[in-house]
Amino acid sequence: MTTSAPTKTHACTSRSTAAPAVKPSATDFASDQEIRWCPGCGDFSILAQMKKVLPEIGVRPENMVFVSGIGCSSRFPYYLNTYGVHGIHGRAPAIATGLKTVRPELQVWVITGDGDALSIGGNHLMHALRRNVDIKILLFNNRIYGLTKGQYSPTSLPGHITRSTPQGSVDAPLHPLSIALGSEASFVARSVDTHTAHLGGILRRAAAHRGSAFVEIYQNCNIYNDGAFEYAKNQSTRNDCLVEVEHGQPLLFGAKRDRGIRLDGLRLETVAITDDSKSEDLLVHDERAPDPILAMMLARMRYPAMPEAIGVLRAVERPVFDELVNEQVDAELRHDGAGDLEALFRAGDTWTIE
Amino acid sequence: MTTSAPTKTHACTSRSTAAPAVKPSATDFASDQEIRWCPGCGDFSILAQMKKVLPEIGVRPENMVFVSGIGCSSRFPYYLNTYGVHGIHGRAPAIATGLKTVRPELQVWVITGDGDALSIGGNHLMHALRRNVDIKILLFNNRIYGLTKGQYSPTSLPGHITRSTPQGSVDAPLHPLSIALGSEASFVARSVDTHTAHLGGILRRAAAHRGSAFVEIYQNCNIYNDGAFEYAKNQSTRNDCLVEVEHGQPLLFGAKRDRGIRLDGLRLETVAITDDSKSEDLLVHDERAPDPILAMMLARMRYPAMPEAIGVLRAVERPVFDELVNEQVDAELRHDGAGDLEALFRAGDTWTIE
Amino acid sequence: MSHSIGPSDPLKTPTKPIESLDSMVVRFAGDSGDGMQLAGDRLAGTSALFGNDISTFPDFPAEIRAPKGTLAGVSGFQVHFAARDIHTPGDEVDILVAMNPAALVQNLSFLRPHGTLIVDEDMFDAKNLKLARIEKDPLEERAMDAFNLIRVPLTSLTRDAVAESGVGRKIATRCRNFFALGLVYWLCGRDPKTTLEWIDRKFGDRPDVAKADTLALRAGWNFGETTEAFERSYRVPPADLPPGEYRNITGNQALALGLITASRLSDKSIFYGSYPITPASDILHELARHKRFKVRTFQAEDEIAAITSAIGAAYGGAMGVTASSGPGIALKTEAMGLAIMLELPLLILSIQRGGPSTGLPTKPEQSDLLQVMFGRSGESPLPVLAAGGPTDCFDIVIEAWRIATRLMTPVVVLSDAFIANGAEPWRIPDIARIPPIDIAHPEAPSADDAPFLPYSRNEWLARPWALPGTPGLAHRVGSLEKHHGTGNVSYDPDNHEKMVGLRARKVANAVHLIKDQEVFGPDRGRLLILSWGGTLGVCRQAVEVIGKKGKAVAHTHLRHLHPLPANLGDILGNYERVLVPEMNSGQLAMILKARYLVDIISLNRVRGRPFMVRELVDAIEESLA
Amino acid sequence: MSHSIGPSDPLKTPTKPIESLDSMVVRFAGDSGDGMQLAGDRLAGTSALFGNDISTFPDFPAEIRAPKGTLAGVSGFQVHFAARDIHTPGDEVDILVAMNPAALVQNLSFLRPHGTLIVDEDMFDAKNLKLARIEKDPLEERAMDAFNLIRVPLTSLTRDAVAESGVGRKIATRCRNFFALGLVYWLCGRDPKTTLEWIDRKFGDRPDVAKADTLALRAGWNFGETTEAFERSYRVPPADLPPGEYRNITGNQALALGLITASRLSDKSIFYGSYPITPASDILHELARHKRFKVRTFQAEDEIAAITSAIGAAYGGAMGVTASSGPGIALKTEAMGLAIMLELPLLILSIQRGGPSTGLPTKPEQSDLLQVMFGRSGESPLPVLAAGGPTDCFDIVIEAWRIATRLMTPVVVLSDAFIANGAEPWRIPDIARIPPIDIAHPEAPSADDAPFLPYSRNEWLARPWALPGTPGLAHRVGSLEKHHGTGNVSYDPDNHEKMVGLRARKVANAVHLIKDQEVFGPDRGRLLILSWGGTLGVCRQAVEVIGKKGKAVAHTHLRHLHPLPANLGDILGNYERVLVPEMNSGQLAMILKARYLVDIISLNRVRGRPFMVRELVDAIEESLA
Ligand SMILES: Cc1ncc(C[n+]2csc(CCOP(=O)(O)OP(=O)(O)O)c2C)c(N)n1
Ligand SMILES: Cc1ncc(C[n+]2csc(CCOP(=O)(O)OP(=O)(O)O)c2C)c(N)n1
Ligand code: SF4
Ligand code: SF4
Ligand SMILES: [Mg+2]
Ligand SMILES: [Mg+2]
Repeated sequence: MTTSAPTKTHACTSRSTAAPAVKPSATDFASDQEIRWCPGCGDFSILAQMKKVLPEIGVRPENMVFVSGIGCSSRFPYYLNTYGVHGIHGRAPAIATGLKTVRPELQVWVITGDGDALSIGGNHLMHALRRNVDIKILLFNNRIYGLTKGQYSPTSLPGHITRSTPQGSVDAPLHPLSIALGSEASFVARSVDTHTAHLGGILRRAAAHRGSAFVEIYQNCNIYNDGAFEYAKNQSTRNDCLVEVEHGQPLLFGAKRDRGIRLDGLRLETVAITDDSKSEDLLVHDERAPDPILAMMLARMRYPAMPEAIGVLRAVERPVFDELVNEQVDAELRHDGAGDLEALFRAGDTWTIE
Repeated sequence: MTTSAPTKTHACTSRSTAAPAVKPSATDFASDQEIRWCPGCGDFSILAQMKKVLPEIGVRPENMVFVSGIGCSSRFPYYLNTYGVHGIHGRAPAIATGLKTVRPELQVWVITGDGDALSIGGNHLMHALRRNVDIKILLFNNRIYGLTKGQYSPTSLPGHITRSTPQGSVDAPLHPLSIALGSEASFVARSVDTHTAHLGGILRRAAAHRGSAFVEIYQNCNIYNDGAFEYAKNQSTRNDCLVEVEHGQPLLFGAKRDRGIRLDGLRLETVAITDDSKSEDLLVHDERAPDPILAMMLARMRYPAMPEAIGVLRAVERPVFDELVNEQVDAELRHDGAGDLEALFRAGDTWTIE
Repeated sequence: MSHSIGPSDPLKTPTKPIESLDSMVVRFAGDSGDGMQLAGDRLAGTSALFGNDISTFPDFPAEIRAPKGTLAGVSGFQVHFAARDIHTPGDEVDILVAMNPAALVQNLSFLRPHGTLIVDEDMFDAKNLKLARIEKDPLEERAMDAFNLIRVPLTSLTRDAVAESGVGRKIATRCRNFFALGLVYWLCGRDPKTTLEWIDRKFGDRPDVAKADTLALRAGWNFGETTEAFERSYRVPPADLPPGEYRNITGNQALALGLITASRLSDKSIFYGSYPITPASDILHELARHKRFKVRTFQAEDEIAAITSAIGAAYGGAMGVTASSGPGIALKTEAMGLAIMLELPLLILSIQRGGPSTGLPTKPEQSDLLQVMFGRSGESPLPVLAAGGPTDCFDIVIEAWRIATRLMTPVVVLSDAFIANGAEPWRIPDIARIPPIDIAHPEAPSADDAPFLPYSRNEWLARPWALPGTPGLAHRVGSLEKHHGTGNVSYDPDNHEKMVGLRARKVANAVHLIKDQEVFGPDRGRLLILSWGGTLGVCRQAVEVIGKKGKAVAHTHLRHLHPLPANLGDILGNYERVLVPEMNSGQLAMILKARYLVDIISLNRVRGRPFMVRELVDAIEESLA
Repeated sequence: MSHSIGPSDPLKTPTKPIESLDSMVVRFAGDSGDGMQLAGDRLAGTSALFGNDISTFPDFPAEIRAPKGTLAGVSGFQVHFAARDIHTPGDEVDILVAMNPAALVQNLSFLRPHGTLIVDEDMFDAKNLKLARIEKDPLEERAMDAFNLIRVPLTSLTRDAVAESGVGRKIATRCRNFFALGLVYWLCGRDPKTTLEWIDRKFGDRPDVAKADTLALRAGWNFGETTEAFERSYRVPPADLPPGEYRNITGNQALALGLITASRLSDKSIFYGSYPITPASDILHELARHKRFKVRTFQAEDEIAAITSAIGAAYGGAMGVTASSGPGIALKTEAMGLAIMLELPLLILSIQRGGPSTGLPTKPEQSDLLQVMFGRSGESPLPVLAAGGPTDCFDIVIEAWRIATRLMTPVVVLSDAFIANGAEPWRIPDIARIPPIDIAHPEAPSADDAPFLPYSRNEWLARPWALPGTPGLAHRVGSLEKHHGTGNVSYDPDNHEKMVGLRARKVANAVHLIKDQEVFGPDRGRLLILSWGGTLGVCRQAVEVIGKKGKAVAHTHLRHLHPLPANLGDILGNYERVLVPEMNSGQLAMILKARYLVDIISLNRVRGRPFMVRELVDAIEESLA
């Protein structure tokens, strides 16, 4: 293998991720594999957006790795002509952590589902986020186990009747973004499978973030949980049911952007904007707030009581795990030079027999 | 086995937990086992408080089960003369969930450590809390792995030098209460091993809560992490470094209770109370706030920037998993009567061969 | 609904010649969305009702619904029905229905020479040929001469037939499976009556759909009668099954019913902790429907929580059960060690699929035997049982619970994807004749009783199952080695050795709870076929085929893999050769060789598919040669 | 620091008679807080420096520090040093130092008749007797007559001796171990010089403590010289070890150094993913200190993340390593299946301890062999190697990495608590003489190259290790069964069977990478002792003892448990009987019986303790009878 870039202390020789001479196109990112999702599945639109966005990120296909667990969503890596690992159920964040730690110059994405990430894999997600490993985690939330044919998931709503809950689920759901924020995630965002432009923007932002980026994507499973996010997808309702948050902007929503969100003590409430002056009361989004409180409040707005927030809820800078690990290695090397095996063998007392 | 109480649909015959004829005493709760913690370990004070509080709870020793994982803290059940399961590492919440579901009339406690609950067992903790299983979880946080002789834990502070991090830890820590709140916990509290009266009060509150009660207890490991909570334990500093929150009361602290905490937008700040009138500005604690936002803000106050909150940060009512499960069973029984095996066998088409 | 085998009430009486056959194998193959599982299931049910013995084999892809028309999306369902006792879904297909080119490509190899091939010729267009990755229309190939090819414009005929129902084009097209089923009914002389009733029941709330399906089914039947393509139809007379009331049952259904029955017999309510995984999920789905039997199902956050919650429930006195398949069982092994240490009764159902790793999630394999035998840390034996087929699932799980509670031990029950999804007629048992499972819990002691010893032992070496809530018996159990008797933590070397021995001998005691191994055929001689698990049927059938050829070969089927039946060693000694067919690389063979130091001829297939009778017959003949 | 064996520089020259011995075994026993591990370690180091062969055995409780003075809190350290090649820490103790009654109770059974027993008589008061659960003072018992009992008021003598250092009473008391060590040094004629130097180095920042320890050590030595209780002292002359530079090394240290060496030899940096667990944690601690060797250690959130992160690192091209002990290995088995499916090189170190479940966390056992051999779903073979002792850990881990990279497969290396913590002299290797480990990664293809096939195979059946970042080689690997060649998902039955076979044959190819099995002693005859893992030393020693008795018995030690060496079957055939001693219930014996159909005499001990030479000698004599 020939090397073109300096390798510092990385695990193996590798190329730089600097912008390539010839910019790759969307087709460079398409693999030759037959796509095996059900026709109409929301996963298709996410894949399409991804293929559109990737060429714009400035990282060559061979410097990207998509890591996934098990589930319909986790088949994603097969359909991209990058490097990829289709792992085992729930463990993608851990696989990605090891990979990114030894190959910090690669861009590593994690594709996961609500079951994969929050049921069996909840712990790895939590720890990847708190460590702030530089990986981009996309959680396709369809509120159901798709691949195993329709059992309820940790995000299924109470009372959901599924194959494993014929009388309705009794488990209170988890909120993916609350978990992410409770786990100290430095980047937290939400989008919707079919809101292509919005989703594209969020994917770009996630790619650009230094550290763990966590994105929840509402995804329709038209076979086992069709319409779960109808309110957020339907042209006629989505503007009333969603609010697009943007840093530094007041929170406005509604088809005519005639409603807003205001802070009342520690509660959020919606208000109608009758004339323009009123919008001054509105809450202005601050994705860089050092504490995750505002993000938490936004994340927890739930349809139908409130519009649900999409966009980047939180984006703060904090130390990145893989960088710190490699810095410790580099620092020792700089300070003491490369390790000397002969000296290592002789640490402590030695004696010679002649 | 003789039965004295009606058993409804529970898994096996059992006694009621109603207050017993003769009130048990602290010694009724002490087991005959030699205690094997290091002399001076904070676990001793927690055990002592527990033995003091248990007789006051009104549940007979035989109707209590203490379930634990693995760790120094997890030896706790051996030292109480109740029923107990010393399980495997990280799985106590899951063991307890099964037990409580089939025996809802028992009082079930979970004893765990920062490694047991937040490292290997993080996922089970998260799911027990979101389900709101009626179990009382006490997390002994000593910010270290005690039993395995001193590696850093998920709550160890950045830069902590331990046997596994000779150059200092690079992992950002988890905040146990943030995780609990992110997991929708209905009861969240904090106390300190040696604040005996306070701890006793919290244990009583936890016992009385319907649903999952999560309590973080600052615990000194005098062998591997001595003094980690010195600020919170030391008589001369604790009043400045801790604030005791109480429902409906303004947040006051300091040896002379001359400082308070105020809300500034979505941030908390400390203020000096120069004359009494000023205390009106102070934040008044509301443990019953439906959203976990206030609790989250309080939980995240960190020494030395802020005093740390002890007390009950959140206590809300929401449906309890084990009750719901049993209600579904009871409802079917009420509605359709007990299942008939003969009919079950013959569901669908049958035919007879003569 | 109960039926008696009586005079049939056919659509019309067929006018063409009728040929009587001993057995038939029909395979429906089409796209995942084509309703092939439903068609197969109906044919099986109707044949069973008619009195045939049946065996079925659903063969579906791991994807929910791969792109329509592609090879990955093909779903098949094979039905074998016979006028005699049968044990397998059949090696070779007599009638293959292929709904599109991909289905043809994937399934043609199963069709016997001169077998009947029914295709929907509407689907053999350029687009679908491309999706199936074939260049030329296979129907035009010379190779087709080997078969009795019947081209039916199934799609268009169906659409026409159902027009009057008023359903839209999409639904109309979806009725194709009923047209195909009707045609097969005609061909096999099956009475469509119960299927028509079933349609009415099923689609009661959508009368237009019910109507369309009915029309399609009738049209298919009529097509058979009318078209000149068919010269004759066939009949398979009822089989001579033991008298009794029957129903069809799959392995997973039988496990669920067996669990509920064991729960009744022992007066213990079920706590079923489980995490969905193919092919075990259907047990969860089935049990979740039976809350009236006090069944509590818990869909845990993962397999570890599934088993540990069941252990918690067992400690509380419930019937703790967990189930999974290979990768999920792997996650449970640490907790299985805990259950062994706590000495609590627990059932662990392992529904095997193709491995390693995620492997072939929907395909059967027997490659997790060694995992359940040895896949734990430390010396940690536990009883292992394996079901021989769908109906055996019912009996074996009851037996497993009997052993678990008698010995206070976790017990593993093995099944596989083939058994789990395959169906066969089940003679409904008389539950009054199944002995109850007696369980005693120690009672509250009186003042002068000796102190309670949670790790004392009875004559079976089982420890007492004392339940929380019992005054005076409070005790702690845990995962560290425990002192015999008191159960306190003990690091004493002698005690450890003693406990390792006790746990092993206790499990070995299960040998006294199981029946002696029986042999079918000569009790000594040239060759013994030894099978376990889902290969039971095919081995028995092969031995019968060989028998008909005048060679006597013995067959024995192992349901107890640990401990092995006491007389097994003697049996093995009675034959010159022992042939062990396994859907793995020789896992049971290894255990037998180590235990009895006898040589074993292994016949191993790891193809994610059941054996063919033919493969076995060949192997037997080779062994005899 | 390097020393040469030269003229010693004793404290003073002893004046009492000196007896020369071939070997001595000393055991220090006291409370966990008494510094027994340190004392033992110093004695071992000094003896090694002097030129003896040594072997050590630390024996400590699972609790960090159980209550002072209790039986649960006793910690021991045994040192065997000899004038010849030795392989075990010794069956019987010549000198036992018991710092309190509990230590006496727990350890007296190890002392040989007429052995020297040194006790701190200050500690034999009512309080400490009660803590040790004894009623009468054992020192007054008749049974003591069997030993050479030396009562020393150790606590008070130490306090007096260190008074001038100015340390407080608590620290003064803590110097007792140095007093005891000094006394033992006198008794064994050990030169205290290097220990005095060590004290100065170690406590450089606390001169008062250094002073106190020095005073205590000297006082102990002087006490031996002065007191009339000792009539003589002993000498064990240097052993005749092969020439070279030596150091002491424990098994876990040797694993860490071996990993670093393998990393250098292969030019791959280490990613060590692990979760703390006794007795594996020390590998993590050791590796974490060597960042200069580009070692990245990752303390994961659990064992599953530990192994899967290492798999991710391996995919990225690093040397992925994970380690654990029984319960943690159980948690890794699902991911081991993934590594097998991905065909990536990976090392899994299993440091065995007493099981099942949490079991006996600090005690050695060999009971996880079957778990690592068979504890996975599906047909999932991988190479399994086992270290024979502390120094072998260095070599074996290098060999394991050689196999892993040559065959693109995960490899398991077994050790145990005894090997992990035990120390022996290690002849420092000349690294220039260790052959490099060549690894080739496919390069970016040129335009006219054939398409890249991630599951194509070389002559070893290994697939190419293509690294992310290489243009033109982008490919996806995954846990579903894959098509040979392309690596695409494949459910094809023939392909699956082919892949199962390929994976098995590839692992079997490791047989060509390992040496033929060698036999020590006669190459045919009556009896062969076959050992594996940590029982190497004790078996060799027993065979030597038997040899001295004039009976020739052969010994062979297995380092490769899967695949087994090609000539092993022939070797087994050369002996009438084969005796396999194991610290389990016969796990290797089972494998050998199944593979070779030979009968095996199993000698099984599951006591959480290494075998005694005596037990083996007895077993051998019985087998010969
Ligand atoms: C260890 C293990 N347990 C269970 C499974 C079965 N399984 C595969 S995917 C899945 C859940 C999928 O749900 P989700 O993550 O929401 O993905 P989706 O299919 O909905 O995209 C389950 C339970 C498995 N493959 N491995
Ligand atoms: C599966 C498994 N992995 C690892 C261990 C080793 N282990 C035992 S306790 C422990 C961590 C203890 O830390 P914590 O939970 O904080 O408890 P503490 O001892 O500090 O009270 C570990 C890693 C184990 N027993 N089982
Ligand atoms: S089952 Fe649902 S999530 Fe899975 S591919 Fe089909 S539509 Fe998509
Ligand atoms: S190691 Fe620490 S936590 Fe454990 S018993 Fe000792 S002092 Fe307590
Ligand atoms: Mg999902
Ligand atoms: Mg801790």
